[in-house]
Amino acid sequence: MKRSDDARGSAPPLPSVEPVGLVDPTGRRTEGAAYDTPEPGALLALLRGMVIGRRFDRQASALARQGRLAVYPSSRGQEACQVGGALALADRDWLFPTYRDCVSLVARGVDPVEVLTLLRGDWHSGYDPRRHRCAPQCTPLATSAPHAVGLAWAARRAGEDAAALVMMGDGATSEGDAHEAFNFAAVWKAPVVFLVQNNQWAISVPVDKQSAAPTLAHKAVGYGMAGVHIDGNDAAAVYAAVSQALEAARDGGGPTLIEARTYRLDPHTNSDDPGRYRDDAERARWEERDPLARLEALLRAEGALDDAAMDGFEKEAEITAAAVRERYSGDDETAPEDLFAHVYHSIPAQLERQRRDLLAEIGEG
Amino acid sequence: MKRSDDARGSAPPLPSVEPVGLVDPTGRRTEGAAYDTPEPGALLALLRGMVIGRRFDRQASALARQGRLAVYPSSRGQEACQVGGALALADRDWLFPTYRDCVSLVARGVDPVEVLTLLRGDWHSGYDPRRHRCAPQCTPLATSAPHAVGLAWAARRAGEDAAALVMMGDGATSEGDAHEAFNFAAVWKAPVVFLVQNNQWAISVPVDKQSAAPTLAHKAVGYGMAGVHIDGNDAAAVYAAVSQALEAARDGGGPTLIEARTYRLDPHTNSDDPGRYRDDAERARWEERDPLARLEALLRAEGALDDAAMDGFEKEAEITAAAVRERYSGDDETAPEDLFAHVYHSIPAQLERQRRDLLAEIGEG
Amino acid sequence: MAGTVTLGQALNRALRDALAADDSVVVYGEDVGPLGGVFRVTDGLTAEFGEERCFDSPLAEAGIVGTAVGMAMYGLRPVVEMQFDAFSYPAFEQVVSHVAKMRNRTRGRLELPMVIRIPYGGGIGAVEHHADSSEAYWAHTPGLRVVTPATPSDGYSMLREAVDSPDPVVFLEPKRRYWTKEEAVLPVRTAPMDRAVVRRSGDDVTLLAYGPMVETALEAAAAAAEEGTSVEVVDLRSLSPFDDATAAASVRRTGRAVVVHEASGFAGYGAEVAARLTEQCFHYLEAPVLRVCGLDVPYPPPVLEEHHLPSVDRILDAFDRLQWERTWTAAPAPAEVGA
Amino acid sequence: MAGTVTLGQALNRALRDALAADDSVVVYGEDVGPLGGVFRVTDGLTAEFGEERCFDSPLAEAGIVGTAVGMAMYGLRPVVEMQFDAFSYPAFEQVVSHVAKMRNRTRGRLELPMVIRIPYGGGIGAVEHHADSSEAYWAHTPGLRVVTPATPSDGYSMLREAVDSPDPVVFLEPKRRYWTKEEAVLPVRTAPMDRAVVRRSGDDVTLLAYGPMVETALEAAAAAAEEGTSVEVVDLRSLSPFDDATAAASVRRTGRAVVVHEASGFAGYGAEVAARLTEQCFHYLEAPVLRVCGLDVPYPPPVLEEHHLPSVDRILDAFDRLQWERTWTAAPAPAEVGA
Ligand SMILES: Cc1ncc(C[n+]2csc(CCOP(=O)(O)OP(=O)(O)O)c2C)c(N)n1
Ligand SMILES: Cc1ncc(C[n+]2csc(CCOP(=O)(O)OP(=O)(O)O)c2C)c(N)n1
Ligand SMILES: [Mg+2]
Ligand SMILES: [Mg+2]
Repeated sequence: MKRSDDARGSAPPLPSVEPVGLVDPTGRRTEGAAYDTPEPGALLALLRGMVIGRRFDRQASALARQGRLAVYPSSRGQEACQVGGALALADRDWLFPTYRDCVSLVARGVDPVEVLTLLRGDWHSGYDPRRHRCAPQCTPLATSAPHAVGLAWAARRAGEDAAALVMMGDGATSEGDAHEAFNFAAVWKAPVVFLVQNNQWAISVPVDKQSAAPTLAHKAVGYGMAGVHIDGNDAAAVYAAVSQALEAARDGGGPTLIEARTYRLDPHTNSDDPGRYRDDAERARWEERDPLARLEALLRAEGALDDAAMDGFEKEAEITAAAVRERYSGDDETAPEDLFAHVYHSIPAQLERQRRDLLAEIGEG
Repeated sequence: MKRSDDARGSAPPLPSVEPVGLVDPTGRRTEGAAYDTPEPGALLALLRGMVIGRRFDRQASALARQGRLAVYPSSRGQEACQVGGALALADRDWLFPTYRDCVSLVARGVDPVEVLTLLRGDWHSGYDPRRHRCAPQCTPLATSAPHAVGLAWAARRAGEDAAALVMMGDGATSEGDAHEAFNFAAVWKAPVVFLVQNNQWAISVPVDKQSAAPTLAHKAVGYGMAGVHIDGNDAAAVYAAVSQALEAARDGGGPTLIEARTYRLDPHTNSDDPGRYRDDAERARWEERDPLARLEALLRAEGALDDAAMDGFEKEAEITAAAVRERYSGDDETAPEDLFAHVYHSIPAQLERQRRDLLAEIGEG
Repeated sequence: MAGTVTLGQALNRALRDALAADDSVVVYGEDVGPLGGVFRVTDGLTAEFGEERCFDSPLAEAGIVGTAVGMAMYGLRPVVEMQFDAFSYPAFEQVVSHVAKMRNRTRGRLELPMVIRIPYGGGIGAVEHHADSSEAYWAHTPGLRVVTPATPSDGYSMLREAVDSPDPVVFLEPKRRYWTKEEAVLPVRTAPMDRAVVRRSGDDVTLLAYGPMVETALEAAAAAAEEGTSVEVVDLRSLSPFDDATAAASVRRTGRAVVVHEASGFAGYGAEVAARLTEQCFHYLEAPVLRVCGLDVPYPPPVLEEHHLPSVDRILDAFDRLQWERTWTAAPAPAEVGA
Repeated sequence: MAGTVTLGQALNRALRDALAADDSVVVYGEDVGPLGGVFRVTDGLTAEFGEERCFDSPLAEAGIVGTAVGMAMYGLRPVVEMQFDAFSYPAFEQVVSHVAKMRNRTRGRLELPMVIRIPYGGGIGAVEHHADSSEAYWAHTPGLRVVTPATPSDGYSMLREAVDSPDPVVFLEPKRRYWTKEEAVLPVRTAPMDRAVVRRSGDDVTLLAYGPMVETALEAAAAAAEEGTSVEVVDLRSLSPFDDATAAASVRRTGRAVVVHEASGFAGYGAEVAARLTEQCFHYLEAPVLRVCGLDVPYPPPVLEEHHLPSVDRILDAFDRLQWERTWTAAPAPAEVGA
């Protein structure tokens, strides 16, 4: 019995069924909050990131409507998670975003045009993952979660003080890969934080068809890791919770599963039709819990934000949007021979023949 | 927010970190037990099943040593789970066993020779799954768990008052399929009981390398299903816990995850070498927690078992073993053309050609 | 239902009629309920038949296929959808180790009358993982029937037949053809789903295609006709088992063959077609069976997919490489080697 | 290490030397630690290099491959083991959607220098799921290198090369040959792992084999020699990419070819071999390229596996069907069509 139950950890406290927040929907600090409210500087950075993020998202949605993106999955309404998660990261940390997390990448500092390469259909990913320590956006649900665990494990092994933040949706938690990643992370005490943006819907499927558990954060219990349930429309709470979890992870405390309760205000993507599966009234109620308005209200009430600062953010946002628009009128730079260049480290003979044939066919051979 | 957290269940109580039992290792009833102790008749049936099961297991191990089975994974030490689980089932219920659960099948009433068809290498499964309501033994870990969920769902839909019992090992709980099955079962409130025989080892890997959770039963919390942790060497406890869970499942209460703490006394299979990875002292300690001796002691102490009855069980066990030995001297009945007969409902032309070629080759065409 | 019907509508109608005809049919998967599927193939089914017959499950493909195995063991006829080709991969183990093998494993005592619907292939400008052609993986796996319709009528008829089949069927839906129209009267029964059919008769070359490429093949045949080459187009329909009789008869007559598919050529399904037709028709062949396939690269991003996908031009080029100058007079028909 | 060495020992030595040579190499999977793997290929590695370099992970194949992707993204060289062929299927999505595509997805910015070791094939009397040959699934997937050694020396050399490769390698180990012995001096470097090699020279037929079937092919060649047929045995070694030059040169010379593998023939790897050699050598071929493969059935139970597996006799039968009576004098070499 040397390796019996005793050897394993005792249960961490159960997550709260009600989401924990720092700022209430009207913009007031909540009482007895579980985390310290971030410094005003950090709060301003969050607001700035959300203002820019929302403008970027609106621009991308417009491009999609114009047919200039292959597809765009908006994160409008989820800015607190997108920005709160990204800004909590240190430069040395890694971000593992999904298709929905463009705003997160923008907040992380990735060139917005490079962020959109995937969705424009120019290439599968546009930015340099090493430069920004951002994995390519992941489409097969939950499959990048084990990548993050492996990478974080490797970073710790190398003596790096780095952690990884994995984004995933509520629906993705149902996949086997989520389970395996949670378990590997907990057993290996890998420095990983899983941020589940529970936006209530997996395309047309509501979260109560995904899980019968009180919250998705309760899953943490079964892996022996910490689980917390936070208000995902409260950027201060997301930032604080993710920061604390990252710190714990870097200190060897193992992974944390954070469920952030939020809402996808827009359709799943521009080609979705939410009228088929959800009430507009539901969406309208969530519009009232807007993460930007909430943080703006707090900062104004506490004198940390004035019109000039807010104007400044909005101007930056317009510049970002304009840059995206402009640089999108240029030609795309993908060349047919790129098809062959990256499949292997060096092009095998068989591919080289196909490359020559293609170039000949299009008159470039 | 119509489908918010509120719509989902509240957390059931956490499983006990110490396994719950009815009979202690010395054969005395435990105080304040969580279940009623089964009737003496049921306890005798459990003991009888375990005596026969152990003898069958010993016989099969001997056949494997003699090279008359391709392989045999012994369940010696796990008889309380094997028999307690099987006997808790009503005839109308279904059993989903793994490769390790031969004794369970024997206890369920499947012809012991047909049970061994798989391990003898005659065919992939030897018994009629419909007749016994036993799925074929499953080798790819955790993969039969979703089958059980689907079948149980279908039975309920048909208005049948039937449930399914899925056996799996501690190691198997790490697989994605276990997660998906747990989740589907909980969301669908399917009448399924998952019995995890935590025998402390997945081949050479101890359970503390599988999970960092306090118990495997804690996983239940994350699915919103009931989870219980029982002493898996206490047949009365296994029988009671599985019975109660099956009943709850049939009554629409949804699935239960039962972790039964037990120990694999023998090697993983006859070709395993446990000396490479575990202490003999550990095994010796578990030998002292023998499930048969414990129940025998209780029944004798309470006057429900005498030498004659015990002799009767042992005689039955010898008869079972002898029957296996004898019927094993006969030829196996698998014919080469069986290769083609069952792949499809009717043999496609291409396979028919291969069948004819093979029969010609072996001189039967 | 008569008049113009799209493939998507025909499939939808087939599911509706199957649900109406047999209470043991259930349809489920991701977003197949109120949304009606991302391609609307299950549109209206929940409304018409209720949540017990057509519903959304948790988002997990192995779980979806795995629970369907259990339902089929019990006697239901589940029809499950994998939302896109690449999202069937999480279910690979369930399909290969159970769906394909359960019948054989139990000596026929447990049949699995289930259908796994997979929209597959590219050409719709979709991003990564939404345009894979996975047929070679399934076709190589004994125990599965793998079929793919190319027309609305076939979509209807083959899906009904797949649902009724006692064997599990991987039903591959050419997603770029969901909007393909045909004048049709539904319900309809076309050729049995395990048969290939000749879509266009011709004498000079046999062009073998399936699913999304049948339309392209017919266009290529029309273009070739203008240049004086008479092309016979065979729509394989059933990828496993393969209908040797129809395909080989055509090739024996024409003496030349090209097979076309979207999937990467290397170790792709076309290799089987080429290899077995060569085995069966060797002395009739004036040239090797050529393959026009996707490149041996991961499916490209939208801006490059035109370069990956077989086009009419590439098929015509293949015709040109069929060594016309070398036509010999047909030798006396020799004994052909068995398959 | 000189003298008699088995394939299993050679692989073990390769891992040991790789771990010693490069600190970024890590070995993990199920039971690869203290147990040394169920086939003992990782025997002693934990003892020698510690738990940080060779260790047991939780039991979940997608998790194993998925975490290895992350490690490789970081710059490590993980070598993971799938315990048996059929137990690699849970990792299918990770392999196909990530391992094979990460490099291409990121325009080469993230290479994945990782090795997935898979003991494969039958012939050891194992029960269901322990004898699959999954090479066709991997070979059809662009972005992977798929190799399989047939001898202890190749086992050593190719595994070292696989670990050093900047590309992900699916390393298929012919489990029935783990105990195959050879006189060898390790370390050794044999031909590059992407090359086929001629194992026996001959003039009449080219017999193409790989992995477990190379030994069988050599036996068949020896038996054929006694009957006066001179067989050239080509060990393909690299299933993807395919070494056209070596294989086609042999077939052009002999004019006849047979390909052999354990996996089911239908849409199997041999179809690619047959199809591409026919494309490249059509006018040199006196007979179609024949395939001797496993039956198109799920892998049989132990008592029947002998009927499934290609045998010397079946290979000799295939030689007999190569239409010897029809030998024509070689036509003047025509231009061959491209691959
Ligand atoms: C393995 C896999 N299965 C199916 C899909 C198709 N799909 C794309 S997004 C989506 C819903 C995901 O929901 P959720 O995880 O909640 O994330 P959200 O889109 O709400 O951000 C589905 C089913 C996929 N991308 N990957
Ligand atoms: C998907 C899969 N991966 C790997 C294996 C190989 N394998 C067979 S048994 C076993 C250990 C299983 O341990 P556990 O679930 O605890 O069951 P036990 O054998 O202890 O009863 C492994 C790894 C398998 N059968 N299936
Ligand atoms: Mg969501
Ligand atoms: Mg175990």
